[in-house]
Amino acid sequence: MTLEIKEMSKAYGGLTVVDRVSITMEDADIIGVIGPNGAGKSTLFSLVTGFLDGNGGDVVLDGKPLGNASAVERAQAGMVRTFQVPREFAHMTVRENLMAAAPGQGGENLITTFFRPASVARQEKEIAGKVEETIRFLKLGVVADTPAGRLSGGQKKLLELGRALMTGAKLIMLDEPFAGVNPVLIEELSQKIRELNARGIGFLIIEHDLGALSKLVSKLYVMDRGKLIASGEPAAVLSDAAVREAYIGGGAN
Amino acid sequence: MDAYLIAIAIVSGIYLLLALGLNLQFGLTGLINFGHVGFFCVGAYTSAILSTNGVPVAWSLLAAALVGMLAAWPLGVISIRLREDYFAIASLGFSEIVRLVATSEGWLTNGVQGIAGIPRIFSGVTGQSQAIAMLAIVTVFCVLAILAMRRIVRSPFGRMIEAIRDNEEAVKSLGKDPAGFKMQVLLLGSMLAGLSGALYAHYIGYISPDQFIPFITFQIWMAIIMGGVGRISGTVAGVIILMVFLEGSRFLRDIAPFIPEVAMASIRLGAIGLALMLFTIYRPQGLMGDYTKR
Amino acid sequence: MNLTRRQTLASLAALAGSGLMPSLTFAQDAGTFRIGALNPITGAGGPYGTGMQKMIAAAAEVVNAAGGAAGRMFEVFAEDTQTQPQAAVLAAKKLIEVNKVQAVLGTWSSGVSLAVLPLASEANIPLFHCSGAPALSVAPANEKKLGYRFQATNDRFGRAFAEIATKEGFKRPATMAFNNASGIGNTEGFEKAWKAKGGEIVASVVYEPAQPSYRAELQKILDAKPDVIVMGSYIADTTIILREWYQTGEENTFIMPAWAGNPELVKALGPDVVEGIISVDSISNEGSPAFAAFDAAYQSAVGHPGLTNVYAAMTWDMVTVLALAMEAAGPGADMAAINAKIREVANPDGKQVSSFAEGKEALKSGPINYEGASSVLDFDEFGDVTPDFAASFIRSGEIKREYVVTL
Amino acid sequence: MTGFAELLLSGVMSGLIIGLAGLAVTLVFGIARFSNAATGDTMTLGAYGALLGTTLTGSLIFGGLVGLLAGALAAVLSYVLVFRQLANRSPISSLLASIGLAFFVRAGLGLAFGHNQSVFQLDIVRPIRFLDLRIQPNDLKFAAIALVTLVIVFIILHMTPIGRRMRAVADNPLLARVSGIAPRPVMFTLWAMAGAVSAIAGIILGMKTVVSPEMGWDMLLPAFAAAVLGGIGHPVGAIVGGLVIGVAQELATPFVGFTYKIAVSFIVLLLVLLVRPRGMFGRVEGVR
Repeated sequence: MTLEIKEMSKAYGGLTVVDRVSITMEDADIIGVIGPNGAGKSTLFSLVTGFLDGNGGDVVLDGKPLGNASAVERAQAGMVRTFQVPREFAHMTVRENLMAAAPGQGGENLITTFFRPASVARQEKEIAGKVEETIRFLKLGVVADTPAGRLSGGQKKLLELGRALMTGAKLIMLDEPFAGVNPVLIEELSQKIRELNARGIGFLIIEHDLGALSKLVSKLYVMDRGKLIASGEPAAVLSDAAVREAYIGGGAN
Repeated sequence: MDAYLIAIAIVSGIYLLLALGLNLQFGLTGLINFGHVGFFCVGAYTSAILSTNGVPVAWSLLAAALVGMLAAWPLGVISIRLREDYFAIASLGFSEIVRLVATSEGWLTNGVQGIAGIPRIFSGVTGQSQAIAMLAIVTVFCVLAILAMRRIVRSPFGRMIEAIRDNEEAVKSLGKDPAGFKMQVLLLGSMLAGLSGALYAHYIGYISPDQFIPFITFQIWMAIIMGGVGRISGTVAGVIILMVFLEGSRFLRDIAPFIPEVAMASIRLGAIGLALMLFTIYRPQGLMGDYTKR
Repeated sequence: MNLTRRQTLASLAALAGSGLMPSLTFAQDAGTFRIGALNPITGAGGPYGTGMQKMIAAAAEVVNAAGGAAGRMFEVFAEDTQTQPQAAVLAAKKLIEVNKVQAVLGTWSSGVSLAVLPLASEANIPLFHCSGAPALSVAPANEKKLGYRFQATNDRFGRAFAEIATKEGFKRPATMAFNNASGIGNTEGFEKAWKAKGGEIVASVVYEPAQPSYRAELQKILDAKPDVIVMGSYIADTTIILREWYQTGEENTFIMPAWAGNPELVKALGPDVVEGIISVDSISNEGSPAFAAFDAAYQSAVGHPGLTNVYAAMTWDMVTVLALAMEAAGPGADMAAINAKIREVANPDGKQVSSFAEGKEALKSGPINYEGASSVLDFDEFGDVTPDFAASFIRSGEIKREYVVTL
Repeated sequence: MTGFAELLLSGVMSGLIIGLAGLAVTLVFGIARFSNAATGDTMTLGAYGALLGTTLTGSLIFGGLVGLLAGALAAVLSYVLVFRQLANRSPISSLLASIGLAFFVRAGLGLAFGHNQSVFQLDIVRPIRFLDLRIQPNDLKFAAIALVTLVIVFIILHMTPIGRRMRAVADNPLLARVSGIAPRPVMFTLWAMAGAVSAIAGIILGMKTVVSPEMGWDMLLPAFAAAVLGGIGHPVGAIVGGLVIGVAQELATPFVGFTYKIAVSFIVLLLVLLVRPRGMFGRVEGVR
């Protein structure tokens, strides 16, 4: 799935938070977006995924401009995001979280719930099977029946990734997947992303942790104060003077 | 004493139907409906108008449930996508409009005079057995509604609405539109409210617009919040607490005659207010506990 | 700090228990007669309910002090209808089933009375009420003829308004009604009677309560240049409307029911604004000993003149009439016997009496006719009273009755 | 034509009261991020405070100040005792608690003052005639008070350090979400301001109408509508919103009749939410 972000912009009153940012992404690629706090990365994510209305710009997915498509429609088109602060369904178990993410469930309306219980049960069984696979893949078996609200930060990030996988997304956008995650798990998470990428799923990743990210991505974009200030191969970008200035001057962690 | 207890049980059942609908909407889905009494009103009037015009009560009950549900449709279309507290205000306004219509459209509702002489259910029997028959009918509806709720909670639909309650944005990010689910929940809850209203009309025998004030809605809110949101057992417990509380205060007067009745009424209102505050602050999960799955 | 479920349950159970305990300790005593005072303490009837309830208690004390009704002492159980039918139904069931009351007195608002009357009838006990709706007179509501109305019907009030408007020579009346059964009942009764006389209504408005201003409503009325505005209103809205009316500088007159045009209104607005208002009331026998007794009791219990609460005068009468009927029926009479005596002790052709003690004494020598504090109290076949009406004019801040209208 | 102008005038007066109530709603919403259903009963409290103050001192102005302080104090207390505890929870918790608070306050006032109406003893005078228009001297005073209130709120928000901090909290949703940690003086000032504004609305309403325990609750829906119409969190917007609703209610009466008049505020509210959810002046995000 190819993604083209064209001249995305967002302003609050006089303050431009995202200023004509353009990013292109090939099918099944892994791209990183970095930048100091307040650079507008998360806002850009929200714009691309339709969680915020922008002031100009467009997103083209597989050659089709998305225009005013809603967040739901964008997700249905195969582009699924995670959140910087994980948004697990806190009162539901990990298994239920994953079940809920499966697309096209016939049982998700009241008519079938009451009048076609047999077909619903059949589909539930199918979905449960896929959920087991996902749990195994993400090694979440120990906590499968724990309410998601009680998971650790890293486990929640894994769960969000799992939910995105359950939707059958072709392009997954991860918002700071490594933040607050211990180094061992970061390595494991990176490994999973590579494996998934090998199966044809593209990733667009926002990150602070340059070390882990630069090993993962094929291309890095750097944002500062709403603007793209650099892009290219990770190594080249990281040695760029403007980037170093933005990071050190911007007081990154 | 018996008849009084039966009366309380009937009213409790009527409240329970309301509370189950609200629990589905708020407890399970996170939809803040402050206009529940509006659909209760629609149901009461539908059944009262039909049955006083010769339609058999069985049909008028059915019609009340359907019309109650249909009345929720325009509210849903207009405001289901609004942020939660905006929907709350919109629904509150909606119930007030319903009351105004009942007040003003005299050709349909007999206006401020109200509708008197609404036939009882099972008009063939009288006295105590009439009350028992009424209680039986109300109980049957409550049991059916509880069974329906249990099925919903255990279904993929139930999973989805609980996901919406826990995090609506995350649901959207998975490509599922919360609005559709909320709409269904609104309609089903309103259907129960409509049915409840019809039972109320046939039980009390007389309805007028000023019986359908927002305070009724907030009593039900108090019930589900005290009992425990999102749990069916909590809803039942909450309604029992509400009734003990509303009716118990009458008896309090008998043991504490130094409290003037006029103060009692204010105390009742104040206690509902206090309970709402204290429970939201100190026991947000309600009496029956957290709805987290164990 | 979150309470555990056990803590919460325990404290609630304690509360609930303390509330329910006493219900198990009731016994019937042949020496007492239990009456239920079912009044609108809160809700729309709030301004009157407390006074009504206090007068039931006060009148019961008077009866008890005179040795009780046919030897039985009154015991009063008070409840609040909250001016809501549903709350009233439960309150009535509690009074009837738990407190075992043998009469329910003092419901107010037609909605409440319509809901309670069937319950009282089912239990074969009488309901004395102060509601105006015509439906309360007849079947199905009053099938067993146990409902007695101490208040003139809304319709009768309207007819009295029309008589007064004719007598005062008004040509261009307009009406304003509070949007409820009583408010509209008054103005509709007026319109019907006025049109029957060949008159014309220049404008009419029905308004919703609780608004910051009624100027638009007034505007519509005043644009028609009425010489009198007939009100079906209550005290709060009347206060606001009159203030705004005065501030428009118009000069027309008002005819309104006495529960709006009362001393409290004069106090709220001052004598200038209310000058010339015609306040219409079913006759409270202000000169009569019954009213004086009520007034004294009301003054001492509530601290306002008895005139400010016509319904309290009615509840006073309710207790007295009930006691007299019991006295007339003799010791140990059942409810049917007592019910049969109600008209006998209240209607004409008998020695006029104005208190329980007086009536009790007179009953020994022949029939009596209780002349109440609220009206002369003569019940027709439906249990309705048709009192005479007084037209009182407010002049220099004083409400003075000028003449009496007989329908 | 005169009739129209008079309707307009009466709409403006109602609108100012609705607008002030809306201002209190909008202030709380802008910073504490929830719809405060206790606003109406804070109004009632203010009116009773003023009534008590007037009776005790014999001066309307002093009485008004007492009412204002009562409203401010009650609001600050409600923050300390209730809403601060709920600052980190969802706005729904605060909304529910505010309904509880509203009932509690109303019950308390009913206990303290009874259910009979009370009135402010204002001089009732015949109107000033201006271009055939009848203008009430008292109305002019009320309008002046309302405008002065708005100006003071504006000055506090825009010209004082604490006001700037308040606006900073209001402007940044992220910061507002954690407003539990917002500096205490900011929240105290906010609640005192909201309480005082409610009280002023209540006092004016009480002076124009009558004072009873139920009076404030009935103003809640129009107040919410005004706040939403003006753009939630926008003080000037709330007043303008109130004016629009007040005027719309009066001018609509020839078409919808008087009984549906009070539905107008709700219809306006729905239309705004449908067509322009951010209100007349408000920011874009956050409604849907």
